[in-house]
Amino acid sequence: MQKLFATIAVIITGAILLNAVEDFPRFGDPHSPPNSGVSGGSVSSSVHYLQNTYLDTRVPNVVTAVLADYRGYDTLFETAVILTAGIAVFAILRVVRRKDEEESTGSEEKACSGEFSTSDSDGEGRHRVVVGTACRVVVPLAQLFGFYIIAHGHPSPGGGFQGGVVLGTSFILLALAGGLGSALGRLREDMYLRLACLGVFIYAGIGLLSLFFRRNFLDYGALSGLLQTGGEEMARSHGIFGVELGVAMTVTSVMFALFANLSTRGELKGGL
Amino acid sequence: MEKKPSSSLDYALVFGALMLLWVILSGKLDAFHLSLGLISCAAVTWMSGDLLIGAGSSLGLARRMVRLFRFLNYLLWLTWQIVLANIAVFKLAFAPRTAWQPHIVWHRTALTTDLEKFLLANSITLTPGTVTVRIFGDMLCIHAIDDVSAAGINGEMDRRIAHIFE
Amino acid sequence: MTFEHFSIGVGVALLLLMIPAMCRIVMGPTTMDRIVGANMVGTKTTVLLVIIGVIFGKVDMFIDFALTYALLNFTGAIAAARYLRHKGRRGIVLASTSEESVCERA
Amino acid sequence: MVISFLSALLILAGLVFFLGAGVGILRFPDFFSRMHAAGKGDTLSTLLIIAGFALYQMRDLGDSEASVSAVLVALKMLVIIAFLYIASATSTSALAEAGWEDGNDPVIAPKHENRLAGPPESRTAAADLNRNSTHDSQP
Repeated sequence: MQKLFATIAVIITGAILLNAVEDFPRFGDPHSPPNSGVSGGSVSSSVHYLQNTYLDTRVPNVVTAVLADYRGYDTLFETAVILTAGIAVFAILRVVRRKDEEESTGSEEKACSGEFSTSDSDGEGRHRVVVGTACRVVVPLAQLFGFYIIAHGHPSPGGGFQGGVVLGTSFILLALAGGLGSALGRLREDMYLRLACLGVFIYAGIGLLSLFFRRNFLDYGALSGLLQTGGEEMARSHGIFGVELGVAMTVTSVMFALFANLSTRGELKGGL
Repeated sequence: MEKKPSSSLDYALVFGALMLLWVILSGKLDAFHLSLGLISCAAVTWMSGDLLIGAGSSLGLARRMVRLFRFLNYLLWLTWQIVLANIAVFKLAFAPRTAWQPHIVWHRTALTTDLEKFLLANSITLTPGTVTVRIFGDMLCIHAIDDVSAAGINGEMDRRIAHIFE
Repeated sequence: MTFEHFSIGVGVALLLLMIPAMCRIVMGPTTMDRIVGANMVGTKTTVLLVIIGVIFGKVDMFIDFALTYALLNFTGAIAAARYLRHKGRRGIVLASTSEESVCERA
Repeated sequence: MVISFLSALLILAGLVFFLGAGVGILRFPDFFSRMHAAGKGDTLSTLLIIAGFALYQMRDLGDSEASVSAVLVALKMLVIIAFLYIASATSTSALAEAGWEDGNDPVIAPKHENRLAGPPESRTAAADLNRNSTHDSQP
């Protein structure tokens, strides 16, 4: 019966969505809003961005420039939303015990030593030899890949959000394979909470820096006086890179915080 | 598994391997991206280099090269086995139902370290008609899909893997 | 026929060949069967992303997508395996009795 | 031209193996047998198809202009292949183990039922397996 209702709901939703497809502009229509200029300019907005992004910011990837520079406010608050989600999960789920209770429940220090163990945390004698050994190889490679994505946000489709997700995934994989303790030993709870806040702080701080040079908030061009490298456009490029770093920090920490809190019901012990 | 201190050679090798991977991934050889790569590789080595090193071994460079060469040799053999496995599964998929003789086989291995057992378990999973279901200590519980493939679990793979690490 | 046309054909063939795995996702009968089917579709999506890159002439870009997707697919499979082994009806009972005795004696 | 032909051959071989995996995953009787189709067919067909495209990237290696980036792209594809080599086998193993502990019963061919006992050490686990699987063994 439940399945029947679910099927009906899915069909109705799909029909509504398909109905909305008719209202879209035709593919490649020159009169559609993105192609004809929303603000009444003579050049359409997308053509404007495609032509001017590299001149303005020295960033070959238009999406990165639009995300972090033209729409900098939007991305700043998206990052803040992610931080808020992390804080909300922490506040609702995390179980904090007093010191004396902690001692009676047992081996907190051993659990967070960062030691990678292939035997199961609940001590039932089961071994995760295969998954554990595979993840010993995969996790460092995944972390390097995450750093690569963050660092190559300019020339290729990457950036803070994507790289942060891959980095966070690598820590989740570590927790799945070697026990939550082995991941918490590398990214301790106080560390990831600080990193999450530091990420937003870096983003907002770079924006504030440009205020000191009598420019608008998040106008990275103002940083050219500080960076001393090749004019205002390069300063924008480096500003975008700094912002991406901040986003990556927040996303990584919040991803891992969500997993750690949700999988252990806030105890940060045992887990999957 | 007893824990030996990892030598600085271990970390240097890990760093070198990561840097090689970075160059392959990045494909950009200018100073800016290479310095970013150096920073990233250092960060990964610091964060999780101990995972790649494992229990820490005090082997010299020459021994490691021999191991690497034997490992690649083993991979070639394994790839050929995988091709055979797929042909076997392909035939079985279209075979009549009576050809399927699924059953469970227990295999005792002499291999001791995690890495060796990992290699053995994954090789068994990838070769004809057998999947490693569980590992208890040195016993492997293997699901085999027919008699021919079950007969293939006869210790030859163990010998080849032991040869890599001897 | 150019190689691009051939790539499009391969992509379509892959999509068609995914249908059995999709059927397995829908038919079940157990949760694990569905997960195996989903894992199979995920692996093939990795290939599909590479093919899209070849068709668009931007392989270097789409390889990054493919690698990311493969990583997420792997993590998903491991997470599902971890989750279900704790939920499973056989996991806890066996672990405390017979499996331990196997480990001790073996 | 030869390289294009070779890579097309590799890709087609991959598609054929994938077809086998698809048929297997539909036809095989129980979860563990389906793992055979999913695990192996998936791995090799993916490897073959990606290797075919990697080979195709090397087609005009003669031009010094494009060759460095072409080799790098091909190497990146090799990275994907290496990753899938590890990941596919591992996830197959992990899913098989989880499937066992989730309570999937393997279908045992009738003539093998007495072999379930296995080595004497494993008698308890095998006996448990036997008890669970006799009622739905293959007709």
